[in-house]
Amino acid sequence: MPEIISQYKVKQGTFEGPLDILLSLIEQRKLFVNEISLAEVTNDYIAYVKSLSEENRSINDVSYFILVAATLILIKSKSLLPNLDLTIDETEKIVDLEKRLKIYQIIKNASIDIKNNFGVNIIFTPVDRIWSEPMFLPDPSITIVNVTNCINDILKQVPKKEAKLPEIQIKKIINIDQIINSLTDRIQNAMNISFREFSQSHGAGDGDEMKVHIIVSFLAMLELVREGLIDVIQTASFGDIEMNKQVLINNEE
Amino acid sequence: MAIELESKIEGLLFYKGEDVTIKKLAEFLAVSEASIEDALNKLDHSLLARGLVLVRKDDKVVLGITGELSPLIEKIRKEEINKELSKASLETLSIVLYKNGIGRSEIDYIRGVNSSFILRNLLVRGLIEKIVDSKDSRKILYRPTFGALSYMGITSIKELPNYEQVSLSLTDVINQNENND
Amino acid sequence: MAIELESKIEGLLFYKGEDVTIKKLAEFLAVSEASIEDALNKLDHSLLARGLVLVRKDDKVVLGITGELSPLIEKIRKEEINKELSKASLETLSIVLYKNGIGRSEIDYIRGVNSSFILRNLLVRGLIEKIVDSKDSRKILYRPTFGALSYMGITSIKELPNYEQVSLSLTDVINQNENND
Repeated sequence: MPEIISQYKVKQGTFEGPLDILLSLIEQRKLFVNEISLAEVTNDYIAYVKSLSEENRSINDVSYFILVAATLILIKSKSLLPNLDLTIDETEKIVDLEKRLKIYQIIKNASIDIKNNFGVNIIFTPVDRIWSEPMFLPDPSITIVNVTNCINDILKQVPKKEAKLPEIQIKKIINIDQIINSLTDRIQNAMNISFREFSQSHGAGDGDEMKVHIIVSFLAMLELVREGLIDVIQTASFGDIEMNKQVLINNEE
Repeated sequence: MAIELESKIEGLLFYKGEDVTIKKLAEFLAVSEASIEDALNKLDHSLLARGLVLVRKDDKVVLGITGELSPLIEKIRKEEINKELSKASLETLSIVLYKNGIGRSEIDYIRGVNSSFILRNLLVRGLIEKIVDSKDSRKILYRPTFGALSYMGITSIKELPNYEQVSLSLTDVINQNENND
Repeated sequence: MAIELESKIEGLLFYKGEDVTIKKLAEFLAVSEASIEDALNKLDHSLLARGLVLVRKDDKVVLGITGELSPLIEKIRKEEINKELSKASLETLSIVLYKNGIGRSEIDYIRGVNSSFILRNLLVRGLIEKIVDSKDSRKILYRPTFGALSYMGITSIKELPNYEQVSLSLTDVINQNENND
């Protein structure tokens, strides 16, 4: 079944986080928060995340969006491939995302009332009021040494500008487009390639990097599925996903 | 005729002009905390339809000017009042208001993003404050300040819009998952 | 239900904490002076047996604490005087010393918490004083008093260790905040 181009365009404006955009996609469709609605909005969500990484948005921010995307892809894969076995860990992640979204929805709705009441009828306290003339009341702790120590501690604790270097490193790892291109190349060269093999072939180093890598590969793969370039077949015996060049390319768009 | 306890409290809070703990009131007035609680209820009642209100939060009270006079006070105030709340601040403040005592990791979990920058912002604006978790002294919790209640024009957390309902549904959702485990 | 004029006066006088002329009250509340006089009588009456009293002198009024509470207030005042300076107060004083002429929001930003009450405490103790910003008359700035400096054994803030350098770093921090907005 070819994917229909979504009629639910992500509204302009920034979203506070992955749950914000996710909830907005579900609410646009007037759906309840559950696995079915989550599967339904997955493609739009991924399109949004893709547009995020194209923007000059902080990579730190984007990584939060990608983490949620990973769970969404699990949900989507489950709905596309009914015999897909999920690990306990994966199932928990799905339940957890649903729960978080429900909490977020409650807060989001409550926050509308907060916004409408905030600063409307302020109960003032007389903070600025001072009785009688000030009386000079020093304290033995006021010494040059103490004051100097104090100010040095304060300067140490003051928030620093975000360091730029680590961001660039992460950026290299999670450029979705790069991975899509590489995936397309790989498919053209080989008829069959296992997803696990693919995600490993990028030779990511430590565990965290690896995790992000798998997520991004998965994302990229799903994107290709949507564009009708490849088929995703679940082979039960290996518990892995095989990717084949789609025999019939029915849609050039 | 001896002056009533509630009038003494009124005078004391009037003098202080800032929040005072129930414990401190009991100490100053040499009565039990229970008597203070009792007198506070009377004071609260006697302030109805007056220019002043009693704001209560946790174990503290403060005397404030009724929200109906807000436009008047704003007019005579020298400093400007920042009523702006960004989307992120609003979201985070709402969580802290309805959960009244929540750690940063839980806030991050609910929002799905890192909240440290926003939390600092709310601290600076005096809308939330840090406290040490009574159950775990290593853990820092955030809760709303008197300032937050003031901005909302309410005299207690329970007066938050749909407080009961929102708290209940939050608890429901949170427990729901635990049953699934 | 509209709030009564006497309650408005009560709230206003509570906020001000200083004597206000009848004329000024009439102006603030956009009513005639006769109405104010009338409302003051009502307020006076409603304050009977309460903790507060209305004190009238010539054409001025002020809200005060009933004389019966004088011993209590004296006790609180003594305690306040003997109270040692908190860590937060010393921290705030250090900032005002090193950044002479700094606004409240800047102090709040540097400290990462709201400083309203701390500043009030330092003002009451005569350690800092308010000045009006020469660039913006709506803005209030804080600077250390001579008393504070001489207590530390210096005659000018420039005698503080690394004054120039620290002052510059503080300015940097403040500018960084403004750029973020």
